[in-house]
Amino acid sequence: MAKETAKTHKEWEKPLLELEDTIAKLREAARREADPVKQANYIEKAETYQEQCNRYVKLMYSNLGDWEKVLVARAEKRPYTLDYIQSIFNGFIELQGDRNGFNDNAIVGGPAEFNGRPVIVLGHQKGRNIQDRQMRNFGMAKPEGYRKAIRLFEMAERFRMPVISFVDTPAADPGVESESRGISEAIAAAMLKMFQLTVPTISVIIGEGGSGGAIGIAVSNRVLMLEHAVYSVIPPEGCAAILWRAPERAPEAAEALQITAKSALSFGIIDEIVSEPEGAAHRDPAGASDLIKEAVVRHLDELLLLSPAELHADRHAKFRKLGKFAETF
Amino acid sequence: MAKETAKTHKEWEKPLLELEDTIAKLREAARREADPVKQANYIEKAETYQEQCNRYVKLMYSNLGDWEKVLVARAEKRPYTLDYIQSIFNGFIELQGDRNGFNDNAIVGGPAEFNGRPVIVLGHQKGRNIQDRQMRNFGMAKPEGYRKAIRLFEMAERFRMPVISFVDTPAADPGVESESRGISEAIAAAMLKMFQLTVPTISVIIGEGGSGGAIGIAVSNRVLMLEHAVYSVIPPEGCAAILWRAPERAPEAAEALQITAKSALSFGIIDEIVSEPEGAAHRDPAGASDLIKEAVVRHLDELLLLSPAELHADRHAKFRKLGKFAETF
Amino acid sequence: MNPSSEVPGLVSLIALRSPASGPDGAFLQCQNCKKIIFSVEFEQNLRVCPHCQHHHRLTAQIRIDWTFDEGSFVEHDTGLSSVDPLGFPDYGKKLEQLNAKGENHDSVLSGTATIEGLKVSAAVCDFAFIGGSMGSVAGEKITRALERGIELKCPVIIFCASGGARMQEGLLSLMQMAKTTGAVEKCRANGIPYIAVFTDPTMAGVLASYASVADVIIAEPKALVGFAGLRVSKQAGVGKVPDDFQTAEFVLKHGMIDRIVSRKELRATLAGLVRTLGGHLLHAEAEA
Amino acid sequence: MNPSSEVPGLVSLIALRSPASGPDGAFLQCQNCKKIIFSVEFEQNLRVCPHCQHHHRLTAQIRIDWTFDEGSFVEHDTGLSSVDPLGFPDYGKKLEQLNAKGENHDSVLSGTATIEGLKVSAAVCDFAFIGGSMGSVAGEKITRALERGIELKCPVIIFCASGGARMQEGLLSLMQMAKTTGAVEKCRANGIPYIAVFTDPTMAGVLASYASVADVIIAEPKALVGFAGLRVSKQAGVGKVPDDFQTAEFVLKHGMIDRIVSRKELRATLAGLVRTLGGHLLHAEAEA
Ligand SMILES: [Zn+2]
Ligand SMILES: [Zn+2]
Repeated sequence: MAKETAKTHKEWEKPLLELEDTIAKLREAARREADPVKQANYIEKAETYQEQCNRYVKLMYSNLGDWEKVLVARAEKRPYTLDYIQSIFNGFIELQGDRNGFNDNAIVGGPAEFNGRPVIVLGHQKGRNIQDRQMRNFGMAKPEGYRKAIRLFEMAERFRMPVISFVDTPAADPGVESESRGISEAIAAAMLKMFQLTVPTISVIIGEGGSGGAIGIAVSNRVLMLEHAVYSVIPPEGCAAILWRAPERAPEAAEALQITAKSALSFGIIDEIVSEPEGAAHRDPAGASDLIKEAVVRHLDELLLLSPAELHADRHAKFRKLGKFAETF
Repeated sequence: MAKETAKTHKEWEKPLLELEDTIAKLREAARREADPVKQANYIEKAETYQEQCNRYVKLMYSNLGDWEKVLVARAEKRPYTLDYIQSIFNGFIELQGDRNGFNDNAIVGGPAEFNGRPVIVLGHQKGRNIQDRQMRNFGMAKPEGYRKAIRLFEMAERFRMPVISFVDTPAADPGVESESRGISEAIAAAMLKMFQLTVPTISVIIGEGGSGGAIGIAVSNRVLMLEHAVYSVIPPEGCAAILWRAPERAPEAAEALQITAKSALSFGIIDEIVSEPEGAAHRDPAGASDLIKEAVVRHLDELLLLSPAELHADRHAKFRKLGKFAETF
Repeated sequence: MNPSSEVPGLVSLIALRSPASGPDGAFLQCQNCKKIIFSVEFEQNLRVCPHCQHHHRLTAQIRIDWTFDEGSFVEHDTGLSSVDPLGFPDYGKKLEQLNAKGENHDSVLSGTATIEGLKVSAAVCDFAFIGGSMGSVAGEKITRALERGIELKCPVIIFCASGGARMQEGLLSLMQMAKTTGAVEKCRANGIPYIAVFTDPTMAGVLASYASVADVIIAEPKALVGFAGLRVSKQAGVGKVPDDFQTAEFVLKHGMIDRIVSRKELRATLAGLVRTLGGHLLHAEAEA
Repeated sequence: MNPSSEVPGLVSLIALRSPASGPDGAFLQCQNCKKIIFSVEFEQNLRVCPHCQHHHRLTAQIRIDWTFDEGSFVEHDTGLSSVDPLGFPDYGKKLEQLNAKGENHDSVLSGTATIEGLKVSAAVCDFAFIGGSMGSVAGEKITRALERGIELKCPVIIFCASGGARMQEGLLSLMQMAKTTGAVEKCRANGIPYIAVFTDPTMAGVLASYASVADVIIAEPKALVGFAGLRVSKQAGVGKVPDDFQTAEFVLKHGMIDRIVSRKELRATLAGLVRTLGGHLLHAEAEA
């Protein structure tokens, strides 16, 4: 099955895209057609195809395999952090810099209003076009990204603002520059800072939850995950390379690693799966935004009932209990 | 007077050094001389010169002019921070790095025992020989030096250790690299961190207290200053260059700026002048160490009677009141 | 080809730094691109050159007028004036001259105001007064402005414009770096947001103290921002000096400031920050 | 010219990573310089090559013997063992095999000990157990070791040696990064000093969590220290890879660790840190 071994979301969605293209052409033809009979014919055909298309979308997205989830989570058209900030928040003011000599564009953040309340919102940001993607380093943050996040966390603490983080990164940047400025320390220090906070914190895995790069800004009181997002300790390609010296066996590795929202929920690692609209977030960004907003509002309202000390203790307790092992006494 | 316009301490001390050289030669001649009469003659001469030399030392150092203080404070032979750490502290373990990608050798520090008590000690470090001087960047710290200091301050706070800092820098490093990594922020952040501390802090200006580079690690409950150290908002050369476009008029500028321990004390900027042995610290490093230790022990004992909150408030109050202005209502 | 040399009769070469902006209908010359600007347009454009977007320096008073709600600024600390504690060459004389000219607010104006209806404590440096240098009076006013934020439970906005410490007050001016930074620490401990705006120039002792430890730092485009004089930096540096060295753009790239904001968007940005970062203070006030 | 090829009969090419160091009188070959070492001398020299000073890897048990006061180490958390939560290919089998071999402490040994008479909580990674990888058991033991420091009011020493997270436990192993870092935060809040020693190798998920946020970080000479595999870093990097990339020397130069300490000075350095940074705990104890 070609579907099973597609390497990109675009490739995997190809039949659907072709069908949509045909529909668009039919509708265009109908629009230009003067003869009402021919026009009705075009429209009828378009509608038949549209029904078929809708059925396909439902079929394809209602039962995604693990590897397909990876493709969807990485989809070029999937809404990114700034899209959700735009649609869910008001008056966002981006703040920049690590105050140590560097600024990273793979993590963005700043104050904004959420549901009428000032919050700090931040997240990994991938790029849309080629230049943007390079400028954002494909959403792979360098140490200065995590240090910017730490600054924002400190600001949130100082001004009693809840923190909402969007997670969407293939991994932290693994280059020589990142190593030389301490990418490991930056990730660890960001996690440590998140543990220190006494304000409500909520993370939403919206696309790729890639390993240390993800957890670095995801140590929150509540961790939500979009239905088709993935969260993994290692990219499936890397896992396949290590296990079988065959990166092309990534789809198998994806299954072995259990990277879906459903398994993350079953292990108690996330608190809730946020449904996506039919055909996934990229086919209805506004719908996805509404669903995210509803879930975050609900969790935030719950957390706002807790005292600062309770919020701190709650977050510690949440992560303290994660892990599966046997113990004999 | 040649004395007045000397540009280095070596130049200024030249007559003394020549005399000492002569004495050394006479003593050596006496040691090698077989004829007891001639020998006695050599020894007698040496002793006469020695008395003369001692008189000179007393004379030269008992009434140093402002510019002479600058020369003495900058003297190549003057004990540096690591010399005092060696002589006054036990079991010093140097800790390094800013945990942000850089390490600076112009500021050194770490835990040690002082008078039987664990403390954090740190300070600017100049170099003795050419390579060492370059490695230490002539005691001019870069941002990473101040960020290392911040790490040490945080450690002191966490583990309830008093902080003792030695100040000895011409200035913070003003180069392109330092600007690009935020030397200004680093100095300001170090001062801010010192204000946050709730442990006793004592700074000792041992040589050059050069402007922002100095105050960055000198915001302490008690600020002591060696008798012949200097403390200034701008190097006299820089001041002369701005005022008169004549850096060579630095001696005049030194007087105008009032850079001596005596004036710092009169403005309430330092708490005590620590006397130096006759002929200044470099002629008796052990004696200088004893005098510093005695003063620091005394001030530390006083501070140890204060609670953490009192130490914090005391430091704020101390700096809050500095400044001279008129106010009408 | 300089238009001013072509039509000299039409051009009024008023120094753009002076508070007087010239009579209506007069022309001015941009300090950066040297092009001619109709002075009414220049004022309407907040003294930003319509040709090259150069942000010309503002006086403290104009800054206040264009930032805060109309008539909302109330000056405080007006009784403070500089003395000459060291008997420094020519300093006393200079202070007398400035006093005689009615320049009696020293290099900082401090007070309270509202911005989009939100209460703030504010301080504005005046570069025209001895290069905006920070002596005892400037340090005291900045410190009081920060403390006033704590007292009134409102955010603090400081517009920086300074060549650095005022060397004529010697070590006392160095101590203002510590004093003002201490006040910032008190703001932090009390949850008071503090926003700094770096205007041209923000240098040396001011940059290396209260300016750089603001919660949020905004700069005007092309503002000079640096620690050491360019000459000193060049002497010290082994490497090449970048073209944008010591500009707002340089420090933004190096993570030392949050944003560069054009003058016409500055007021709204400041109000947005005051509203969000200061939200907890309004909330606490409403509950009290 | 390799001496071992000259005198092959005399050379016992025992793998230096194995716990058995070979019979007395045997010869070994340095893994780094390939020179011949008399095995008794090798042991006396704490498995540091007398020719090139290469620090060969130690087992967790030998590390304990050579660091802490004789017989003072008491192992805790011995009942913990790994399960196969994902049914990951071959993982269950591998665990069974290791169990059968008596390798039942997983990749971390945790316990309490004294060093120069001073009480500490300790954990030591064992690279021999699935590359010292951190799964649920390792994460739990590190967490307990840190918590034990709080409970017993004593400093914590952790010897790191790990390739990273244990991917066979999927996301659960990623969560150990957060869990262990949370325990470090609790130590900080409680004034418990935590000292990490980076031994060869300290990588990836371990480096990017509890290892890097220690109060003091010491590394053994030449230890491999890095976030990503060298191949990945090289692919990602545009610039040149430095010769000392991902070594203890590299991270020291880049300010990420405090000191490189040779094995023979390690014990004294650790004791000195425990004595000074933990001084307030002894003081508090004496007062109680
Ligand atoms: Zn212009
Ligand atoms: Zn060797």
